[in-house]
Amino acid sequence: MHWSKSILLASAAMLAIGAAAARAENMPKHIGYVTNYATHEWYQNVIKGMKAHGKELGIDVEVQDANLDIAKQVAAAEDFIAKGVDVLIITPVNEEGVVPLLRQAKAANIPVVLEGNPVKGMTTMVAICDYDTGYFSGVEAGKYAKEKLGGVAKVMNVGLPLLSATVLRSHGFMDGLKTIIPDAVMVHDLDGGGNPDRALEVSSAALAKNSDINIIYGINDSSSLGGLQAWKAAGKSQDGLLTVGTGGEGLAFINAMQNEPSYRIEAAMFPEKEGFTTIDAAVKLFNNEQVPEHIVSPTAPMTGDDWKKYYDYDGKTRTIKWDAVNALQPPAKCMKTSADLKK
Amino acid sequence: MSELTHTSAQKRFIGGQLLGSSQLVLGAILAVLCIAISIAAPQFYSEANIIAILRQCALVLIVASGMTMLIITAEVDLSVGASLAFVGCIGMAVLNSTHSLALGMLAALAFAGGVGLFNGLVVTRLRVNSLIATIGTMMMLQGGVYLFTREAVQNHNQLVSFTDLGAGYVGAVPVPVIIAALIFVVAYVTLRFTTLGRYLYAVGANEKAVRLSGLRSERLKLLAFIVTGLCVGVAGMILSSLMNAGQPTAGRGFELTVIAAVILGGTSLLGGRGSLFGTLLGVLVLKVIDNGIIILGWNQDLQMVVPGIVIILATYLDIIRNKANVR
Amino acid sequence: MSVDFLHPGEGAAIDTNASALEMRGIGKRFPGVVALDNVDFTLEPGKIHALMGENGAGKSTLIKIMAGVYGKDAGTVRMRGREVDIKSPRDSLKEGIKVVFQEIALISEFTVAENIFLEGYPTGRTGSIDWKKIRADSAALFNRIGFNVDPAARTGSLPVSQQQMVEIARALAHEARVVVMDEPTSSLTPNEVSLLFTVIRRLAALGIAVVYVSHKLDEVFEIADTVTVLRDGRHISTKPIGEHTNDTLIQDMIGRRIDNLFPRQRGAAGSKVALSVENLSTAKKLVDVSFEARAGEVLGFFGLMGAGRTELAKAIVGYDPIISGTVTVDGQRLAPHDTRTGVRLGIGLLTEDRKSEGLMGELPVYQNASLASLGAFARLGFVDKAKEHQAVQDYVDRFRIKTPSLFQQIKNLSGGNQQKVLISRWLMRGLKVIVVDEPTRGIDVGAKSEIFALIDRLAGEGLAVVMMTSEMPELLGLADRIAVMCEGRLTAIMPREEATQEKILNAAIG
Amino acid sequence: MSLASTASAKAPPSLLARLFARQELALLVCLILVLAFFSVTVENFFSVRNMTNVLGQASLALTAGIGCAIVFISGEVDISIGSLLATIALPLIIIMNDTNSLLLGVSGALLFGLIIGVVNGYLVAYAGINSLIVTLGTMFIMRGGVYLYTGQRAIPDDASLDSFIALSDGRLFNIIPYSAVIAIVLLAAFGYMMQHRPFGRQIYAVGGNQEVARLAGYDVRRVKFVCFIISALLATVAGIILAARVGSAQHTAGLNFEFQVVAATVLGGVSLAGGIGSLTGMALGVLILQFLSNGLRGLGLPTEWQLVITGMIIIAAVAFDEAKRRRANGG
Repeated sequence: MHWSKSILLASAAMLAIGAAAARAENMPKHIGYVTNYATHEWYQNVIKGMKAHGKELGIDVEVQDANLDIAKQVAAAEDFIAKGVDVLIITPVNEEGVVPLLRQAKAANIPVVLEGNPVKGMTTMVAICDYDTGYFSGVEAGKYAKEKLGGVAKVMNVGLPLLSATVLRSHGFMDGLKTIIPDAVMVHDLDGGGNPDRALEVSSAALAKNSDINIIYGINDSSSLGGLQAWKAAGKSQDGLLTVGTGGEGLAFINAMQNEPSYRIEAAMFPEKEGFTTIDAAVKLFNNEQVPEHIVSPTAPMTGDDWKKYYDYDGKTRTIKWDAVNALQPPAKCMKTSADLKK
Repeated sequence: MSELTHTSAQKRFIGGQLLGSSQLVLGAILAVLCIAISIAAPQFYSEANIIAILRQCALVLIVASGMTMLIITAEVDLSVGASLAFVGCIGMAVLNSTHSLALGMLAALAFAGGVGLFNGLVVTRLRVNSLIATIGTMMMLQGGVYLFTREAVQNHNQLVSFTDLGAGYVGAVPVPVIIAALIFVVAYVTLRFTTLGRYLYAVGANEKAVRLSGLRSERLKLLAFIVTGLCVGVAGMILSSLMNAGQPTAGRGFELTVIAAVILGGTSLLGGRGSLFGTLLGVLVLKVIDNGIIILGWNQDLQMVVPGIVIILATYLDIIRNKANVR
Repeated sequence: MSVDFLHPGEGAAIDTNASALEMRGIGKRFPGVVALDNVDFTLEPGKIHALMGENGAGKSTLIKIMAGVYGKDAGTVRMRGREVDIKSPRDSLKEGIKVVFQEIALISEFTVAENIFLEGYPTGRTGSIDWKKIRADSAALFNRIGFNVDPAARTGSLPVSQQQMVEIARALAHEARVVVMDEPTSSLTPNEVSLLFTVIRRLAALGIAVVYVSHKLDEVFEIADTVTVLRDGRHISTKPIGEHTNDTLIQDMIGRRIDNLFPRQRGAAGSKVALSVENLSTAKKLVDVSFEARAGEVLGFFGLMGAGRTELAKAIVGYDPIISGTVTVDGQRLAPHDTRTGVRLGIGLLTEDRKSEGLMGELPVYQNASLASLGAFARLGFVDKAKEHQAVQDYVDRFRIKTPSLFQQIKNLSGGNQQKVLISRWLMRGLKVIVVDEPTRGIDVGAKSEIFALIDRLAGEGLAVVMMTSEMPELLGLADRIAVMCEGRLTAIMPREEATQEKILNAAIG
Repeated sequence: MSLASTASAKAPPSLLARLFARQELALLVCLILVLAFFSVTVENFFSVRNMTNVLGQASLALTAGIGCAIVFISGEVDISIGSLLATIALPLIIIMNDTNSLLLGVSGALLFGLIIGVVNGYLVAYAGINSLIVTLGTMFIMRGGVYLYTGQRAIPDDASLDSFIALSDGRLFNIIPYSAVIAIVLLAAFGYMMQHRPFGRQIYAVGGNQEVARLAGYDVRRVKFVCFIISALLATVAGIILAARVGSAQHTAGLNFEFQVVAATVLGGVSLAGGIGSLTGMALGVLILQFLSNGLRGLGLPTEWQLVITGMIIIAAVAFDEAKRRRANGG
């Protein structure tokens, strides 16, 4: 519970700015959120952001967990619709799978905000720009490679083809990297399953096949760390290696940036902020206000000790610095979206 | 079949039976795989790759050693994957707060052994079918680990000895491989040469006969569950060392890999029949396939398809071979 | 339904000129053995034909070929002159051959009525099962054969003897031309046996050909018209029963004369009490059982099916829980429901159910033999295999156990040799009291005498032998004293010299 | 001793005692307790909408559970049903997208399901491979195959046929979801088959005692073969319902579904040993777990508690059942 306390304190400062504007509106009483899988740190921090902001605005935010099971997601959302929540927030387990839910919510006259992934027929979605996130960390990686790695960039992508969002990150990273180092190559394109042990296993095999790489890119922290652990387990030195992580969803990356010499770049996606923004969007929808189809939540590449700008870390918990995060200006539109992938 | 019973001239089931049966098929499959992959991709035979394969095998082999004993007693444990994740988190947490690898290791072993004990008690005392009982435990552990920690437990102390557990080397050989080899040898010797091993086979072959002979069959099964648990404890610590953190999400599907390897090695799910050498071959075949698919640059989704085919095929070939032997 | 056999003349017309079943030159091989070699077997309608032979003589193979369980390798089968090809039990049933196997072939979860109609459910117009008809017809069937059982009862809840009768009743529920009964009386009470014989005679009167397989000579002399004897897979003789005597039959079966089935070598029993059982009761069966057994004696327990012999055997060795009473071995009390202290104190059970409680079928002979005494061959937990194999080899030699090697899987040995291995298991351990439960079940005549000799030797070596049996000759031939049980109680205990068949049966009926 | 048995000499047990001896009644009591508990603790739990919602959600496990129970009763297991759910959604959605015909799509899915059932059934019944191994193998093969084919992407239902949407959103008399109606009809039909058709009894006999069944003239291999086909076809129906509920062919559909169904089936008193249990019991098992998870969601318990509680209940229920059985057998 120390978490919500610290968020509360941090948000208290925001009250004057954010809440004053919001109070003028009608507040929904009850918001239901069906998350993708609540056991992941990313979603835990999204939920924390939502709950903190909800409490501030006097909204009861109830959370259900699909636990990566689309059938369970549909069931949980049906429960919410039956209960008659004012607004429904969904992080789709899968983009195509929640189309029927939008239909059902519409029939029950309940507005829906999507978090993370777009769905055909949606009203609005709060999400980061995955491609952009990858792209700007790619640019930073390019700069680093030019300066420290002799301008060579041979990448092992510990990816996750399962989700379009994660595919976009990998694409973005390579494109951003190539703006600085045009002849950067992706040596390995792996399916690390998004979890650390699988990432470790496939990376080990790939490194055994060809260890001539100097950049490890992971679509989330588990993937980049899995890749890095494989590198270490193969008995290799981290000199001349760059590891780039994505997400910054928990403590793992802070630990890595402090202890792993090669772990220099992290694309932070600020889950707390995403949760915060989602609640705002829900309130707007409840009041029938116009909202853009894609509300972008900011991301930022962090190099070296940059993370200290955004987070306090006391060795046990991290605390978001709202001022710094709120100061980030998200783009109005993403450079590329999943729609571009399908072409 | 009563007419069959007095056939004095029946078959040459000589002592080499243990090596002879399903392992032959499996050895052949392994050889064909290795040769085929190395022809297609010479890097397969590089020292680095062989070491990588062995390290991948280590975790599975450690748990499969215990699981082989358990399946020989005609029980099974599906909770090992969920337990693996939980153990890593607990070991890491204790290590963090005590700064002692020994205490962390001890906590991990105690917890994993406790899970084995629980499974064993539910199966032997409450007489719940082990497949169902361990599905139940699996769910409880999957939930329980998130009650314990919602985030990966980070390695705060960065003890060298702990890092070496997963990533260290002795000479050219990775530490996990040495640990796996030790556990394998101990388990092999136990099953092959000790009274305990003989009793484990006996319990699987006929539990009532074992009880009538004045042995405590429940204790033997309980022991097999605990040993399996302890193996998970060791594997869990190695995994968290490799991951440099206790990961609550680790171990998904691990139980199926382990059981698949044991079955592939010719250990009968009905109990009383099987060998650790077969399990070793089973682990090697599965991991060579996994590795080969990456080395060859094939679609990684084949990593599910090919083992599925191999498991069915190997079992089928074994059945055919047995039939041919009887004729 | 041909349950109308009580009213001859209403049955299907049968061509009495042709044989009901004619098997010619039947051959069957199994790996390493010729089970049947050029066997002829002919059944005439309306006759009761006994089929005899030791275990392994080929009786069961022949029956199983009739039943379609095995295919034959050579020969022809004709039914009423027409050649038939029986490839599966289904074909056999279609031809009207009903086989009642020795092992109960009923689905224990089904009701009695459903089991009666297992081979073909009566269905209504829509093809659904006509349960009403099943219940009514089975009740009618039971009524007519004087069999008093609730057709709606769950089969598994019935005692074995009743299940056996259900099994026999089932053979009558459908049109049959040939009925084969494989040792049908092995678990029946005398009354049930005489009822069964009445039923069999009525079947024959109806023109059905009956095959009666049995080890029991007196039964065969009572019921059969003709006897065929097989030995080692070969046809030995087919004669009208009138031409046989006990001796000629045995001689045909085993090819030699057995002078004395029960050779007594041992001296008189000692006076030292080895086993003392006091006021033993269990939840399900035993009521207040007390007795003593002395070192060097064979104490025989007789009782009808369900009298509680097996329950007693399992309770005194600590296998089954008890609710009261004590068991003392050699002056030391046994912990109840704990085989471990039992074996330590020196009491062990040779089970009646070898397959499910004795043998480890997949494992080799030597591992089966040394199971109870493995600790004696171990140093620091490691098995000294050379020592173990030597010890087992000694027993294999001493007991003349026929096995190709110590490494043979025990499931491939004959019943008699399996039993010898299991006896070795206990002797290697070294016991003071051995409880043997139906020691010759499923063992052929030749091997039986060897088992008897072994039991005699055990007592001679000073063990107290507690023998549970339902075989009167075995009891009278082997025991020093005879105890009789009825419905869980001990109803009589007498010295052999005072015992007569009549006295024993009276006590057994209670 | 006369032939009058000790069993039949007693008066037949009273109707009530007989009912209580039945597994189903104990389960029904259990279900009622679950319903009563959550009616008190969870707002809106007992509303018509929520009850019928749960029925709709349960339709998947109910439908697939029929097949699972039938395979169990025949003495085998089928753990490939989860992967099958994902596999058959591919032909369903692809054909519907191409032809705009629900009938063709469903036929394609059923054909696929039939082929999978034939493969599973053949390998178990005719090739003689342990069914756990076979279906573990086909489980891997199908899941991997779906990933390979789709490149790990869901395929959307672009046809959006009204009839297909009705499978997800439509309700009979505006109350009961069609998916639940389908499950109930199948349950009734197969329940009738298992109790009143000769083939159903053959399945029980084969699972109860394979050797006896063979001697009674049954083609044991064919019976098992057909059971696997039934299981695959029913899982196909469940897969079609799931595809409608999620409006797409999901490559991850049915992950761990087999565990849910196996747990519910065993909870419903269907024994893994074969020959024991009923579809009614299975259905009650499914409903208990579904209402439990709906109620726990209503209580706002996080996933981890739901998992822990479900796991404990499965173990406790099976242990209780086992204890009851042992007491009945006096052992």
